[in-house]
Amino acid sequence: MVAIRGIALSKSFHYHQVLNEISLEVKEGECYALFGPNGAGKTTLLRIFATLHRPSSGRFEILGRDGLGDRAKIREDLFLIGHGSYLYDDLSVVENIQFALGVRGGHPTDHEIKLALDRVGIGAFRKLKSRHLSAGMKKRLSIAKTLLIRPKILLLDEAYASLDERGVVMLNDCIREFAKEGSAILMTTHDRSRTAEVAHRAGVIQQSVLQEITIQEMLAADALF
Amino acid sequence: MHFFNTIRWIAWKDLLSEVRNRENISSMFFFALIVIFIFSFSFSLDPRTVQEVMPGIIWVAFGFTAIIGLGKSFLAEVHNDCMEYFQMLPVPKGAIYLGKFIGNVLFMLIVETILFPLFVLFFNLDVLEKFPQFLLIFGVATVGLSALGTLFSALTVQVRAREVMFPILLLPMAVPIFIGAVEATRGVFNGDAFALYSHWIQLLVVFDVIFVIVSFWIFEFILDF
Amino acid sequence: MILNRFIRWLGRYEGWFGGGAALCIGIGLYMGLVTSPPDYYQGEVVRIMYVHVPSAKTSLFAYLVLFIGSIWYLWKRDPVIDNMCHATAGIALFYVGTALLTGSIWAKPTWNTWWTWDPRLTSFAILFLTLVGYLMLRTFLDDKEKEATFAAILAIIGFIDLPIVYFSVEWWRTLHQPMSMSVRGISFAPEMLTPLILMSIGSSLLFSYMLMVRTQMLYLERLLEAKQGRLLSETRL
Amino acid sequence: MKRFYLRWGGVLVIGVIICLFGLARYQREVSHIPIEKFLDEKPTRAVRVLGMVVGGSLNRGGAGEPIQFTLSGTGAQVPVYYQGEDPENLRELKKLVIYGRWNPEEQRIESETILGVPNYGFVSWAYLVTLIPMTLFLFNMERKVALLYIMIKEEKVYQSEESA
Repeated sequence: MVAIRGIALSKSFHYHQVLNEISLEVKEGECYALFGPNGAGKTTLLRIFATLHRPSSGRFEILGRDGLGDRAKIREDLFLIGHGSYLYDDLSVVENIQFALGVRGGHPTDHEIKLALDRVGIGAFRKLKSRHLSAGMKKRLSIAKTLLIRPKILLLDEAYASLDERGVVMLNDCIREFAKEGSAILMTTHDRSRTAEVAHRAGVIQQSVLQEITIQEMLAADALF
Repeated sequence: MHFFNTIRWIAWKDLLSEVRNRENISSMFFFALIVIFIFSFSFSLDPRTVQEVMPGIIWVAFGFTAIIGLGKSFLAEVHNDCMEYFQMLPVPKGAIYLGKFIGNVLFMLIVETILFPLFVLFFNLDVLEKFPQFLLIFGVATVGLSALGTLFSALTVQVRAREVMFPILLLPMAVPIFIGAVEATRGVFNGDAFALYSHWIQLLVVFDVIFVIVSFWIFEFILDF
Repeated sequence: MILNRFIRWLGRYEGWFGGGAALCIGIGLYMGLVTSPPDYYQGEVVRIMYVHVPSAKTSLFAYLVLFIGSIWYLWKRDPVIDNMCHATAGIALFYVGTALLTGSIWAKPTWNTWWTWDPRLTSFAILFLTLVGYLMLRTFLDDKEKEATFAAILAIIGFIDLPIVYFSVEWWRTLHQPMSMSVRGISFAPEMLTPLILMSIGSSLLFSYMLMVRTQMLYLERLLEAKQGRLLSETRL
Repeated sequence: MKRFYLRWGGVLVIGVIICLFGLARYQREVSHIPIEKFLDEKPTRAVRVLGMVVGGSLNRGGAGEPIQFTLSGTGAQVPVYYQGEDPENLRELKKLVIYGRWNPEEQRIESETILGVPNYGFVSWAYLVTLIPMTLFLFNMERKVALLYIMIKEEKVYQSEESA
């Protein structure tokens, strides 16, 4: 079943066009990697799927639901790991997780939180206020939230940015697990060899047009982007 | 029941952060204290004048307090892109408004309860038996100020010159609150019967109801542009 | 360059509005200044009414347009409607300023003061401040969509606030000093009514004309920005 | 741009003409002279004279009878003989404008119309602060629109060397 379907999506920021009629389909249990030069509109596309932007024209569906009319419903199923860490400086790591899930209506037990934090490797910093966390640790914290929410749609913007080697392995591990459980994953990245380990399909956005390529082509192409 | 849960979590988060760093309340408190000092130097305070200008002084001090406190109330949300997280929440956005609003009303009331005895002390006011009336007036006026202030804080916090914009937007619109609160306070100071100033309290209540409802409804658009 | 159909439409009809406004205002001015009689009590000063009343009415109308346009924008999210709201706010500010200034000039010989906290004056002053805040908010935001949405929200809140301000100031005034300086009903002789109506129509037409020109201006500004902005998005990196 | 300047030149010319007409009308129908100047010149045609009714000098006859009073300026006085309807604003110690002609035999002004002191100062200010900014506002907008059309036409869409 198709999890994410974008049909002729265009986006202009007040007459300034960023995306031009982009169509995209990601099935359940599939990981789709988006490549492209800086400023090509990868993040914009991701943010449209995350319901952070409205497309100027075209429409999209998440799990068969209309992306504009049914926003409240589709938001239950998706999660974005983007540039923002969504943390509060004065709350500890555990409190931040409790809050982030609580406002969504989730009730994780302390044990579940501990397991998730241990898995992403920041279990030792449970009580630390989040203002002292480094960028990589914040990213790991976001991954921990994802592990607790288990969204059906996972959107990863600059998936491997600021993660160390172990972090990348751990993230790829998580992505494989989500895909096995039937989640759809859409990610943007620049690290082709890392992506090839998990991605099923890939596409390149260039000059506001999306072009699908195979994993082999992606690895073989030199200086494409 | 996600709705009430979200309200509760957001208010809890605000209170917890405030307990941890005490930034908001202490800056509000000391600012208002300085305002009191300046006023006591700038008026010749014989008992008759005090009676005349006291309601105005109290509400100018509280108004500045509101500007300092409410203006910063959404700063923490913008800091790590938490506004985006709120936008992606699968709950009505009005819940987020109400959560922030409750937190703000509490902060304002706490500061006002600390400040009011200081007014009594510095200006030798005689208020003991009129305490319930004051409580009522402070309550309704604070609700109105916070209703508008929370909304405008969410608007201006993403603006470049936010320290300037917040009072510029808030104060003209809050004119009915100031008129109503000052007149009702004057009535209490003069020892008038409740019926003589009750219409001002009615005005404040009407204002509160209108703007809590309107803000609750319109907050959807602030977070979902 | 492909221009929007909307702009073409404006270009075709805006001349009618401008011409009509010029005609109405010209005749109205002539009648108001020359043929209409001076008021029995206020003398020649009553002639200020012919510019004051139309600008006050038009500014309220402009604010209504802004309110409706803001709701329309929140509903449809069309950038041209946002341009229209932005244009309306600027023109409304201009009309409110004119109404305040002429009102003040009228108040000096009539009430012997430049300013009084009359409910009408006060709510106009609040309206003025709200519009200034609106335009400032727009200049201080970088994201165009945010700018449009936030401005629309502010306009809606301000519109709802205005009657409350009016009534609260009225209550406040009646409490503090009785309305001794209230506007005495001017009995309209037909010779006074005709120029007043002409000026009102002319002022509304002028508003429409200004709105068209200004909307066009803002639209073209954005268009130019976009055309320059394509430098970035179409360059290979 | 040429059409634009032609149009606004026309507006400017019309504005100047209207101003001149207004000024001419003001001179003809509204302007008045003080008493001293009037006594120096003693013009034979009817003019408007500004002065104050001297206290105690007002002598109303019976109904239909002419009214006599003295008009004073700074350091000069002149008797006035008025025939016509009794105006309400004719009171002692009040500033008035008398429209009449000099009668050299009787050494007095003979008048048939009495006017209030015209108060055009405020009116003209109100009209100026309305019309001049309005014109400037509109001029500025239209100029900008005209300029923008030209700029948009001239702005080339960028093409890199490589892709061209």
